[in-house]
Amino acid sequence: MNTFAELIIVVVILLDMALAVTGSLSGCIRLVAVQGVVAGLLPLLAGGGAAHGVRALIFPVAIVTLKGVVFPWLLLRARDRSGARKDVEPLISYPASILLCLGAFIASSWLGSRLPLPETNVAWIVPASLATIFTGFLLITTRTKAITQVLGYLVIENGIYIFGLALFVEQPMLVELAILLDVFVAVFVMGIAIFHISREFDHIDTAELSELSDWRSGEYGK
Amino acid sequence: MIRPLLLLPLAAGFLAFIVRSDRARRLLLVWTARVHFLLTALTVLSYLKGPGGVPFAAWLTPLYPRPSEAVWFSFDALGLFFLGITSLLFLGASHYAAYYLAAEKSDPGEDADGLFVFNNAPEAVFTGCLLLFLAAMTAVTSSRHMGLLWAAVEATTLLSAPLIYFHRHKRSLEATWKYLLICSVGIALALMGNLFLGAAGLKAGGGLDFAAMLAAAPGLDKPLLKAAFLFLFVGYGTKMGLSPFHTWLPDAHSEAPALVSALLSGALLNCAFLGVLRVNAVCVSAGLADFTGGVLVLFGLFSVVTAAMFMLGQRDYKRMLAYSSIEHMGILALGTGLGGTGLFAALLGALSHSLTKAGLFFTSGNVLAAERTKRISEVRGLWRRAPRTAVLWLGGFFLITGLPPSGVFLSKFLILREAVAGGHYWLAAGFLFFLAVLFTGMARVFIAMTFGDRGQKEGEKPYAEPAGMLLPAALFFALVLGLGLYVPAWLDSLLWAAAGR
Amino acid sequence: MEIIKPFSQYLAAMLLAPLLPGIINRVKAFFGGRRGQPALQLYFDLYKLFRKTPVYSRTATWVFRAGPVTGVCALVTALLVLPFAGRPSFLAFEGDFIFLLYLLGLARFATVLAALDTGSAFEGMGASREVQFAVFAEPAFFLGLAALARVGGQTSLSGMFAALTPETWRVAAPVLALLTAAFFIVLLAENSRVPADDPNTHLELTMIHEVMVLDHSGPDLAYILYGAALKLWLFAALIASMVLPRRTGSWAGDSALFLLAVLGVAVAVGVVESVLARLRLTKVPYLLITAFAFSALALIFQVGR
Amino acid sequence: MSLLLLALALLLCGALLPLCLRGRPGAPARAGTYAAAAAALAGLSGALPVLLSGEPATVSFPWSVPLGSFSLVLDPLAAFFLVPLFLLTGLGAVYGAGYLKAYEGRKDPALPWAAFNLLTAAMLLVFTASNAVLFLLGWELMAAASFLLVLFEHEKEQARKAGFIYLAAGGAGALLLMAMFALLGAGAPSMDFSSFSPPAGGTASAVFLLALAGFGLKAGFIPLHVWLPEAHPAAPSHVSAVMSGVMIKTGVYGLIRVLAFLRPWPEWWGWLLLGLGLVSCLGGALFALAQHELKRVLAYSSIENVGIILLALGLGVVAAACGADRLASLAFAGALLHVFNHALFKGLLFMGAGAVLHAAGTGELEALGGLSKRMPAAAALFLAGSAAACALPPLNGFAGEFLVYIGAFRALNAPGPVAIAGAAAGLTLATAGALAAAAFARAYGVAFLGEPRTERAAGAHAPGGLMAGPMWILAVLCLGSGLLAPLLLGPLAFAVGSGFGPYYGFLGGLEAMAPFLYVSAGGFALLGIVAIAAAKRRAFLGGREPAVAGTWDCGYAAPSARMQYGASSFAQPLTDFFQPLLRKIGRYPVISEYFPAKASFSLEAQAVFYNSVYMPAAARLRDLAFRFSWLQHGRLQIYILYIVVTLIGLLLWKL
Repeated sequence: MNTFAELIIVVVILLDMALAVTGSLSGCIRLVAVQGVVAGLLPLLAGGGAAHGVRALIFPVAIVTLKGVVFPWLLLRARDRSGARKDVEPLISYPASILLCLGAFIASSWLGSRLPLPETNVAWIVPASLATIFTGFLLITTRTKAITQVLGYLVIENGIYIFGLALFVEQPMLVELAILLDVFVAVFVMGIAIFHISREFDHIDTAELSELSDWRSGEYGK
Repeated sequence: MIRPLLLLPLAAGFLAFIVRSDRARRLLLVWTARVHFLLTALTVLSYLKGPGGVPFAAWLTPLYPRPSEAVWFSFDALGLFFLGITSLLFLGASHYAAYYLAAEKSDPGEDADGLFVFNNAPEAVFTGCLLLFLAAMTAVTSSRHMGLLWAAVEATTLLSAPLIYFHRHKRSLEATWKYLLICSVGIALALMGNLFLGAAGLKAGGGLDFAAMLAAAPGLDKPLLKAAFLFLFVGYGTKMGLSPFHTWLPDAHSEAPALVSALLSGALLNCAFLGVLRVNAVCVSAGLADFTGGVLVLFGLFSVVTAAMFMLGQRDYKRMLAYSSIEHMGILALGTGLGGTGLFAALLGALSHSLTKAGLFFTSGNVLAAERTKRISEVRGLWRRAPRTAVLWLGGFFLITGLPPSGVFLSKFLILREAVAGGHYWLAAGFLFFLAVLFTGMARVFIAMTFGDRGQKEGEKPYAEPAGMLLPAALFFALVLGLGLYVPAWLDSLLWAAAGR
Repeated sequence: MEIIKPFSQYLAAMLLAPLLPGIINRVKAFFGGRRGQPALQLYFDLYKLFRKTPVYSRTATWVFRAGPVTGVCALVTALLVLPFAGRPSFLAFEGDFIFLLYLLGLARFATVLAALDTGSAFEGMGASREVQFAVFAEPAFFLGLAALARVGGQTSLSGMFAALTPETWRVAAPVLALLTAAFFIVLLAENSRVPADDPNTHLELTMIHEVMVLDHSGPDLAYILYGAALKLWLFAALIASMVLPRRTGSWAGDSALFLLAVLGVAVAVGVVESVLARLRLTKVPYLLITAFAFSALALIFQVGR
Repeated sequence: MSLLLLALALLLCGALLPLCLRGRPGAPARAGTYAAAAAALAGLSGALPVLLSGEPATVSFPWSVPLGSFSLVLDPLAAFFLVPLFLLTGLGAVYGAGYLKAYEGRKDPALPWAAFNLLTAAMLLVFTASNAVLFLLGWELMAAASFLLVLFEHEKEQARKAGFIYLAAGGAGALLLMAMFALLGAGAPSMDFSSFSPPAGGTASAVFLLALAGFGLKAGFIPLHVWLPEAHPAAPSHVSAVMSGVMIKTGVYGLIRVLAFLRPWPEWWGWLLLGLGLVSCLGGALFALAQHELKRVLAYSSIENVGIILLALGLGVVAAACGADRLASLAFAGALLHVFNHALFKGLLFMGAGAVLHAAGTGELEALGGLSKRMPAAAALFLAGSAAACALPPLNGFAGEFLVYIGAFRALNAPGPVAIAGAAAGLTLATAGALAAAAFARAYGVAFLGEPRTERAAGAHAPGGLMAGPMWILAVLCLGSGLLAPLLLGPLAFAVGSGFGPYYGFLGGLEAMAPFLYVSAGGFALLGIVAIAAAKRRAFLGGREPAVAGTWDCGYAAPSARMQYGASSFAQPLTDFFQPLLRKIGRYPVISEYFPAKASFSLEAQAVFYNSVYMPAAARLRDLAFRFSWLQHGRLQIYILYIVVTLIGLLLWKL
């Protein structure tokens, strides 16, 4: 394929790493937005646009708008409303995060080698998408704020999107539209939820969201 | 066309946001449910009678699409079966809801645990989301395309989140948040699975249309298909509540209003199960039965174990019911994994579980209304305070734990027999042991709550049991009981057709 | 003539039984250097008691009155099963000794209930002890009979003793000796003799059998005393049949020998009572367990042979 | 067979009608009673001909349930179990009509009557079903209906505990049976018993063990008995009678059916049965001796009797495995005969205990006393039942045990292992008999004899005709089936033949008949002698009025009812001896003054197995579960980590 697309892949991976070490909440939001935009541009740059006609134009544009403009705006608003501290408050240190991210990339490479895709157009695209998915998980599991969890979800979404591109699976329009709508509504609903959380709890630290539990702590071993 | 089934709840849902009068909105809800159920019944009837068997049905539902016609929505036996469950359940839930909403309006209630006065979400949003939720579930059962199925399943998550947050307080918010995030992440993985599925079929063709994939199954790329199955299994398994992805389930079920819990447990989990069944069918056709069977059996059994472990010493009766749902989802996975009669048994189990569990959740709502607490230790002597609720509560316990006559019993017995016949003795032994633990754990709770005599609390009003909140559960229980005594021939053939034989 | 024989055997047992306590008392008197009461004392006592008017407690019910009757009748019935001088009894059938065993149980049950019916602490105490020792005595007795059944390969009491010959003694002397010892211990315990119990004591706290019948009087007491004599006869006859397998061949000769042996057993009981002290109450079970061990050993020897 | 179906229909009506008629006072009870009684008559007239002729009857309807068919088989074995079922339920219904009157106004009568009829119908199904699904349906309905009856007085903590233990045991048993049927029917085309093919080797043993545990949980032998002494006392007395007399026999019935199916039997099965029987027999009698509540005494006695049945079965299996078939058939016949006899006398006893509860309001032995004067007829009937339970001739308890004894003694003269089995069986029976006699002497003596210990006992009254009538009938049956035992041998032979195989059913011959005839003769002789002695006694008295005085208490001037020997003190010498097994909790007075004013002593029997085996195991499991509960700790991040880790694990493992 073309080197331009491969360049984008590299950028996506670098963005993963950056996400792993960024401490500022707004920085994270922007990085995710950038990643979404870059990934959205991939099909345009990866060529073959003419073959798909108007559809190939509409979707990337919709995606770029959504991920580059709507989501960051929503999330930044939610962050401002919540009045929380402005950093991500990781549960593990940044070096550990980046090590995990690297590990995820290595594991993804191995998995990619086990799964020979029939028509891979871009090298590294499968590992990159898997690594992005794992980075998303990293954000969800090692950061305390509700917003970072939404960010993690978006990163996972990005990874999946890239993977879908890699396959050029012929998704009918209705299906793609539905998927896009779902993602949009998901983030929207999550945004509303964050708004409620910040109102009820005065902050959006999910450590507070652990009242519902069945752990019989201290009731055993006697 | 299938459109009425889909469009009716959709339109009604949007309408519900606009309608101002509570009364009118409740009527809308009930009548939509009734018409939906009628349409479903017609569809089932016309399926059973064959083409042209039922007048006027042809324009309602294209059951037999012409080949090569790109149809997004149509029904096969499996989809129809789950549609039937969903519609029936919604019929019960809507009638329950009419009374429930009226009761909540007049007496918003107070959560005895948190001393937090409910600030219920506006009824309009609730009713609207409820109807849209039905539309999404109808879409799940009727999708022929895996991608569409995915989108519909994700839609059910998003539409049910506001329902869980009906009682606007901290704990229901927490439950909603967990539900939303865990299920979304899970479903995202399922999307990945869909992509793998597409990749597996790139050479063989067929896309993601279910029937086409089934036909092309032997030619699918095996490693990719395996990966697809794993992703889809984890994804839909999360939504279905298999352990260890079940973590959202007890929280959501315990914090949602009773009728929402009933729908979640009885209808929503089935929708996710349908997703698993679809991909499993493709894998089995592709000759991966052992592979998928192993995974399903493993997680099925682990779900039963988890449920059993949490049943011991459970403190909250709605959470207890939620864990029982996890158990049953485990049993369904187990049956599916065993294949053959096991799959038939799993479907029978899905039907019985949905009805029973919905009935139990309805009843739990009455218990909550009567006792104002969800803590098991604070509920005593229901028999005295709310005798009819108590009878339902105890009856539901007998049914759900599989005491015959009950469809649950038949399903468990068939699955056990299938396991033994397949030589999985240790599996059968473990299954039985944990079923015994579950039974004992639940027996303790139900006996403690139902029997005894706690006397009257200070300033407590007697609880008048509204018939509208009892009848749906009674009806469902009667059906499950009847199912244990008599499985009609048409249902039998529908089940076998759905099980792929 | 053959029909009369069982009748006369049965009558002899019924008539001669009250002689045994007299013999025992004479022996004890001899050891004590006294003249002692007449050997026929019990006959006199019975005659006297039958003519007396009983006194009943206000607490007691019909159970109290039925007790002695049932007790003595159970023993009279049990005698139907008992072989005499190695000859078959009226009722000789497979498993007849089980019938005998349970008739003894019936007698005990009736006595115990009659005792409890008085509502007296002392009689309750006696009843409690009685059932306690029965729990240890019955298995010992049963196991002994089982071993005996195995010795002769027979399953009826009459058959067992009929199969017992001097030859058997030569072959299975250790087994039979053990059994004799076991039966003798059971005899002592079941008939409230020293060292298990002391029929002469009148300190209520230490008694077993005597304390149960404190409240009985008149004909009831007579029935009880007669029943006790029958029970003693029953056990003595069993032991006598065992140590003295018939040898003369003539019915009269055998019967005479047998009667002598029964009297001999009574003398032995008297000797034991004279030379031994009464055991502590809590030790009595150990005595019976010893008997049980003897029986068990005998059975094991016999099965192992 | 049609009569049996009629009985089933009547019973189902009897289950539904009371619920429908709850509005009208008195109607539910009447409907329930009449239905049960009519069904009993229909059922008896359906079952008896089969038992007398030996001709089985079958009926089969299609039933639209997966693997199910509505197939009933009424062979002599089933009929043999149906006779006590209908006897006890019919009489129990009449008794119950009187017994439940006391609860009028306090309890809704509809539910107990509906449950009672449902219970009977379920047992009818269990005894006749020849399809696994149908059998399990009957089995579980039986559990559910009796569960409701156990919780009749659910206000009492004790009853709720009993209900829980009962339900848990029932649930576990049913699961084991499901596994057993699954194993039996794994290769079969349907779940009809006739379509099963006998398994061999390890599978057969697995089936046997599953059946033993599953049915054993219902039969209630030690160590699976924990529910029994809790549940039987909690139910209303006529239900206790049915539960103890018939319901636990469904376990025996199932075990026999499975055994018959699994021939030839390995020897070790017999030893296992024998061992369990031995433990239950001795343990049951011993625990009965230590109980303080009348119905608990009876419940433990049921455990003892189930032990006797098991002992006989074990002896039979050992004998059959060693080739001594005639001996085996004797033992099997003994087991079955005891099933019948136990039903009669235990029914009578529970009804008697019910009369006590009814009259005095309590079954606590230490609170009773002197009832014999206040309810003479009921006391006499209870005494008859007690004597039968102690297997005293000429009552019926002796007959069944006698057959087992004969078997044991024939076994003694057989070579090798059979002799040991025979000795063990006989010895156990003898010891348990002595223990049972002690237990019943104590129960009867303390409750009915002497002086009343409390006001409540002093105010007791005789039961009404509805309650006394069934007891009379049962007592007459006890005496009759004891004296006329030889007449039972014919049907018994049919039952043994149909249950264990025709091979074992030759009992009707003179061989077993002869001793039985002698026992009958002995019984009659005993009665005759008693009559003579009683007449003699009257003659001795010669019309003189006996003097009446206070009980002689060795000179003490102020006796009181509290000075009587009580339940604790009566049992103490024996229970002390077996303390390591019984683990009683004693409350001894601490005497601190020179003239202690008050002192009390009591011994409390523990539920040893429940407390030392089941509770620790349950506690351990619970502890494990609480550790496991960490899984649901509430932290969202970790929840999602579960998904990731599982996914990665699956990918690495499966790809």
